[in-house]
Amino acid sequence: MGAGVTATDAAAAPRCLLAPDGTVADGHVPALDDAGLLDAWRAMRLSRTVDARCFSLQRQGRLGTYSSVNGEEAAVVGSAWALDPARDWVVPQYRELPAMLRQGYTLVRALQYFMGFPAGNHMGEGVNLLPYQISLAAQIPHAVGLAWGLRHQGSDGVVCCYFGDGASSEGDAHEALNLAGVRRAPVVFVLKNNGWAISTPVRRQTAASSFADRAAGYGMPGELVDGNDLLAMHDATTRAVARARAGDGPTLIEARTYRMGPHNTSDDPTRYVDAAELEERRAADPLVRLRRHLDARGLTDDAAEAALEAEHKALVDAAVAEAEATPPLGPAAMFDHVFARPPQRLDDQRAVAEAADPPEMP
Amino acid sequence: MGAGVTATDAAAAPRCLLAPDGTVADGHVPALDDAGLLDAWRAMRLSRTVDARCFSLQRQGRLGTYSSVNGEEAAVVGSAWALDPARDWVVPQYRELPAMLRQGYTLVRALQYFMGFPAGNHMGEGVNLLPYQISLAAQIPHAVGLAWGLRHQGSDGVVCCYFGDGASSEGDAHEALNLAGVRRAPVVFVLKNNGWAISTPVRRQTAASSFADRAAGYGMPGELVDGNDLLAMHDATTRAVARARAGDGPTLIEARTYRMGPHNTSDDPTRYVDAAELEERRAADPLVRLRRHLDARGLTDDAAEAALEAEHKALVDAAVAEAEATPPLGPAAMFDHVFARPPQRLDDQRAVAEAADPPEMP
Amino acid sequence: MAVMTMVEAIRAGLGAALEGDERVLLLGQDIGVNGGVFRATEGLQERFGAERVVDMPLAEAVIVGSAVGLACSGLVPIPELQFLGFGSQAFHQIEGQVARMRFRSQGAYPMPMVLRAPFGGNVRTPELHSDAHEAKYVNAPGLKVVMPATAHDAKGMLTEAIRDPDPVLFCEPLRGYRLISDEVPEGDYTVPLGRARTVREGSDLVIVAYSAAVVVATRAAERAGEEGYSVGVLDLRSLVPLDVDALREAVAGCGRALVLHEAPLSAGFGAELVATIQEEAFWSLEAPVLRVTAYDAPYPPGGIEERYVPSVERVLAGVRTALEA
Amino acid sequence: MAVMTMVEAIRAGLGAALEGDERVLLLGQDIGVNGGVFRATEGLQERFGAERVVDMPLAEAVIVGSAVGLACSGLVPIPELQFLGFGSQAFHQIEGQVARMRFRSQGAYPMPMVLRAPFGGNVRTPELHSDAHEAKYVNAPGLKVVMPATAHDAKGMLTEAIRDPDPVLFCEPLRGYRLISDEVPEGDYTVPLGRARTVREGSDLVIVAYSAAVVVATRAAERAGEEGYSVGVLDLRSLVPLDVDALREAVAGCGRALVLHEAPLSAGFGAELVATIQEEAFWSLEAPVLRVTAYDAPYPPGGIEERYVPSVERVLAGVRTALEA
Ligand SMILES: Cc1ncc(C[n+]2csc(CCOP(=O)(O)OP(=O)(O)O)c2C)c(N)n1
Ligand SMILES: Cc1ncc(C[n+]2csc(CCOP(=O)(O)OP(=O)(O)O)c2C)c(N)n1
Ligand SMILES: [Mg+2]
Ligand SMILES: [Mg+2]
Repeated sequence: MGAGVTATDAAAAPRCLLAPDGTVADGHVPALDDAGLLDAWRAMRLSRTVDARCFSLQRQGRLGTYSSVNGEEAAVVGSAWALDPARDWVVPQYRELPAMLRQGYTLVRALQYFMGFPAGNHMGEGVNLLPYQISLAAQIPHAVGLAWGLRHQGSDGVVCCYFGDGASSEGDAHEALNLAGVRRAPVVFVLKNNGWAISTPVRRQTAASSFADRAAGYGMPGELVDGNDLLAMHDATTRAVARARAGDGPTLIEARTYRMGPHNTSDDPTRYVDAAELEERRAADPLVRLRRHLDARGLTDDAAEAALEAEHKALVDAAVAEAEATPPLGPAAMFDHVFARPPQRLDDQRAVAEAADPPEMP
Repeated sequence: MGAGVTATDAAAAPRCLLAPDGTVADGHVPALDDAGLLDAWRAMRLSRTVDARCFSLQRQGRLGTYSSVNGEEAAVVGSAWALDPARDWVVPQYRELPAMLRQGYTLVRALQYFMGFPAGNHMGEGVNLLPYQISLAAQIPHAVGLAWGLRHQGSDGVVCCYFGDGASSEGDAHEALNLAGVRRAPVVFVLKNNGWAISTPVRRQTAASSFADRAAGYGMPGELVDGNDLLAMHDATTRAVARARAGDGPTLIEARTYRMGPHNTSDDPTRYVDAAELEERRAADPLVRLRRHLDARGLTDDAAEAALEAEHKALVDAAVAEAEATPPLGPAAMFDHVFARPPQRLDDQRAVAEAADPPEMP
Repeated sequence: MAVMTMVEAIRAGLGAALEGDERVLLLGQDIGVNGGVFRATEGLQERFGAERVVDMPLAEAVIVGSAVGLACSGLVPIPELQFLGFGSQAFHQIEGQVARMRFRSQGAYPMPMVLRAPFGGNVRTPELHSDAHEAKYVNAPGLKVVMPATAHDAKGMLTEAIRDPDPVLFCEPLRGYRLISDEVPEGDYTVPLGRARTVREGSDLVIVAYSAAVVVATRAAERAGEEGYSVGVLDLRSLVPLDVDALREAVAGCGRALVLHEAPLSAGFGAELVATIQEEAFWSLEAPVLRVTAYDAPYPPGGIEERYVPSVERVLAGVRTALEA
Repeated sequence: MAVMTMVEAIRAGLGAALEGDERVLLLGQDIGVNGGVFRATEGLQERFGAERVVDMPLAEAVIVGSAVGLACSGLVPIPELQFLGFGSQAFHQIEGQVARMRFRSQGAYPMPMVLRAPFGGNVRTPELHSDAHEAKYVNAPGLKVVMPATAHDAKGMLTEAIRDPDPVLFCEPLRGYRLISDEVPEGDYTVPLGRARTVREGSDLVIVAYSAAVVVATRAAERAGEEGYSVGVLDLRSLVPLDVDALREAVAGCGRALVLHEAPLSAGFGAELVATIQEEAFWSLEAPVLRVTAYDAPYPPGGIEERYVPSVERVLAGVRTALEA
């Protein structure tokens, strides 16, 4: 198994099932049926629409800092669609919105989050999902503990933990992967190698030829997968989930993909991204690849995609309107939920703050 | 090279050149000549004597907490003897006294350190050695920065950094190994796997079959070596030092050895170490193995070892006498060297402390 | 009631919690087979098994960070930091994650965890084992900080902390583990967080302290008594919540105060106490509130630590200064 | 003299240091090609090369920890923490290693390093980017903590900090990077550490502040002036060393003081200021020293941060309270 993954395997090309021309590798029977494929396609397409809208909202001063999924849709959707939201959990970094939505998080909450409303960080009642993690890699220990805790309580739930190539350099990533191995925690680690940590290219992030090589050092299987290939991501994650559910422990998947846009709304990648490289990578757009496959199978066409895009624009318009209708925040927003049993001193501070500035009425 | 080290290699036995019966592997010509072998033997033998004395001193209340090298002499001496103390550096954890002494640290300072005198933590003028590190793994980033800095200034010095199987689980170990790979820093990482982190056995420390498997994930060679084999340790370290000096970057060596005694003077291993396992491991005592080899080569015998031991006892007696003659500490010891330019506030505190309690005169 | 040492009381509290609530789980370095390097968890793994008293790899950030995940799964984790000084390795998880998860998730993920950590000087430990870092955690909103001074409070506040739905940093005085012993009820009881304890009344001055420093404060107060001064001692018991009323009343009663702790002076918790006292009892203060603390230097090697950790003599000298002011 | 923004002044200081001392080396996340996420190091890698302005992997502990090794090798490293909030990931290296190495090695390994770190609120950053952690570092003996409030001081104190043989945590106000601008000498000059700056004199009350809060303090003092109060402002410039004399004199002059910072109240550096003031100027105090700070809650999401960071209005209200006391 992956414990046998070596520098040699890693040097080899990432595992690919859906070729750039949209054809499926010989003999591979995709686990996703037509309906599943279209569902995934819609999620990827919606993500693109949300990215575009959030960028323009930020430019208009209607939204805070936003990081788009742009280019990583297959890596996120391919992995998330291998989960059962009813029992499996997602522990995100901050660039995996489609996976969060599939778990049951709503677009309105997402917009509230990026608009700076605390409510946006509540994932929703009964939604198996942890909040966005801004402190890079800090979520990876959480994912391991969560998986351990689920198993401890007799659940067969699996945790899918996302983190970036940059986050992989943090001590937390190492401590968590090592603990997952020791405890055989049911976690699927999806390391999204999108080539960049803000302006830092992967070659300055590590000298390893593949992050999948890290797995052997933790006694777990590691697999290098083409992150722009929906089918390969879904297949690798499905196998990893099955293994975790069966009690055979964690897996590390390196999803090799590419950040097709700026790091976030305040970043200017022209300072550090080679234009030619960007063009070349844009040609490998995961949506284009999937679209070719769907076309070949007669599942969609230009007209259908245009209709879908229109439908998504309307959906996002409605969500934006609802999010922007969130009542303005009063001082209470600073104090609610800090403690279940607040110290007297904090209640006193709250009283002063509210007296000085009575909370607006909805 | 080691970048090809895989779980499969690791599952294989550690590299061994000096068999338990004292015979050298066919075709291997040890880099250490007779003089070098005897020098290493003396250092290993002295370490045993120091361990025994420090334990009894601690029991008599004349020394603080002490961690002995007992059982790890070949791992420490084999690696340290591959260094050139004039240009190479040692960055220790706290269980590598023979390596520190070879760099130029003195037994008197070591005893002062364990007796709680600040002077014991000054490694000596011009000695290429960092102090003991109590914060586990914190020294590994230091070693990488030191190696990077030496190279930056045109030196061809190499840094040998020691850490334990327990320390390897800390985030600092990961961040440092990864940076060393990225910067091709001239470091030889000697991970002493002595089977235990206090009461925690290696199987609870990691699920990896060998720590050498970690190397591939950092793009560096990794090698699993019999840590009770002086020749194999010296050979592996010599190759790693040559590579680092030539600018080819770091190496990770797992020295598989065994902690033959308690973790330290306040530990009671009978609570957690299986007596049979301990007996079996004691049989693999690195001193016994080397002694067999030296006997076969006619370089030593019982009489000579007895004489050596007597010589060492006298040497340690003298050092203990000198260390115990260290003048008692006055308040100045709390303030000296905290800052080069102390804040007024600290000088005021010092004045108060000294007035309340004039420093004793030497 | 039986007389117990502090470490016995803590062990009893942990055992009772494991017994009474199956959601409770202990994790840390050497806490299982070895029973903890100070024996605080001795015998608990035999009683409750290796799945509820879990030996962890040597990595503080993931000991704390995995406890966050365990709490998200519905359990009540009690991670142990082998020494508070090594909480620094997990500082980002403690101040950035444990303390904020409840607020971040708007109540969806409470953190009913108790982080146990021994600390404190004059026990000849190696470097970094004795550091008193409490102020750094008080300045990390979302966390409660408990520092008992007696075996009775240790068990009672530990039990309360485990039942408290908020995360608690529970600091245990190394020196007190065996030196401090007093009467501890056998059965279940709790001591509320945020209620200071009057150790002794005094009409001239009150010494405000917590954890092992309370012992030093009490000895100094007795010695001052022999010199004819009436000196009281207030044991804060917890720094968050802070018993502001008790502080106000204690100072109002005598007009003079001295605050004492093992941590360095600058930005130590003593500063917060002085600030709070002068905010709450300014008009009853007859002299500046004095601070007796460690110096603004790193915790020194064993050969000099007795001079670094505030001694009865230094406190006594402070008392004299405060009373002569 | 040219008027520069604070970020320009810092960039100028870094450039001059790299120019003037070949031992100086910069390391951090995105500081090279990208010129730093706030452009503080813009153009420096082109000028001095990728071996002196070094882009690092995303790992704060080894950014700081390797700087310790670089210093041991004889260099003068200037690591950048992209945000002070992420200093928590390196907290064990900063408080346990950087701050103690000189003392630990008895002078053999000085740490002439400057740790640069932006911080501060009201710039709508994501969570954990705005936190004011200064008090936690002041309580870590061995470290100097510098927090300039003007472009002039930023360049002058940065230059001084780089030449100072002791390790310095140099905190830069995010909000001030572009909003704060003033006259900065082109050439070489230094501003000593530990000398506070009187921003304005006042006979009724003095506001003690540092970093971006000095701007808020000054506006509040002006507004108070319009209400007929004479309010002074003291800019501390550095917390370690602390200018105790300036504090004493400022308070002695007017008998009333208000301390201001962006960090939470409890165990924030304001507590140290109040404690120091009442120790040094107790008899000249006519009213309790007031603290205006953030609340004892985590730094909140952007939608409410303006209410969390002390505003001119809150300071003004505090001034009135202090003056009516
Ligand atoms: C601990 C920490 N350090 C630094 C930052 C600042 N920062 C935000 S995103 C980022 C790059 C992250 O790269 P990666 O993990 O590859 O994720 P990506 O943005 O590429 O999806 C950095 C350095 C942070 N948020 N947390
Ligand atoms: C960061 C940190 N955590 C915990 C400790 C307490 N401690 C001291 S030694 C030790 C075990 C170290 O094991 P290993 O690294 O294998 O070294 P060994 O003692 O076996 O040589 C522990 C947990 C410490 N010193 N530092
Ligand atoms: Mg990335
Ligand atoms: Mg070990």
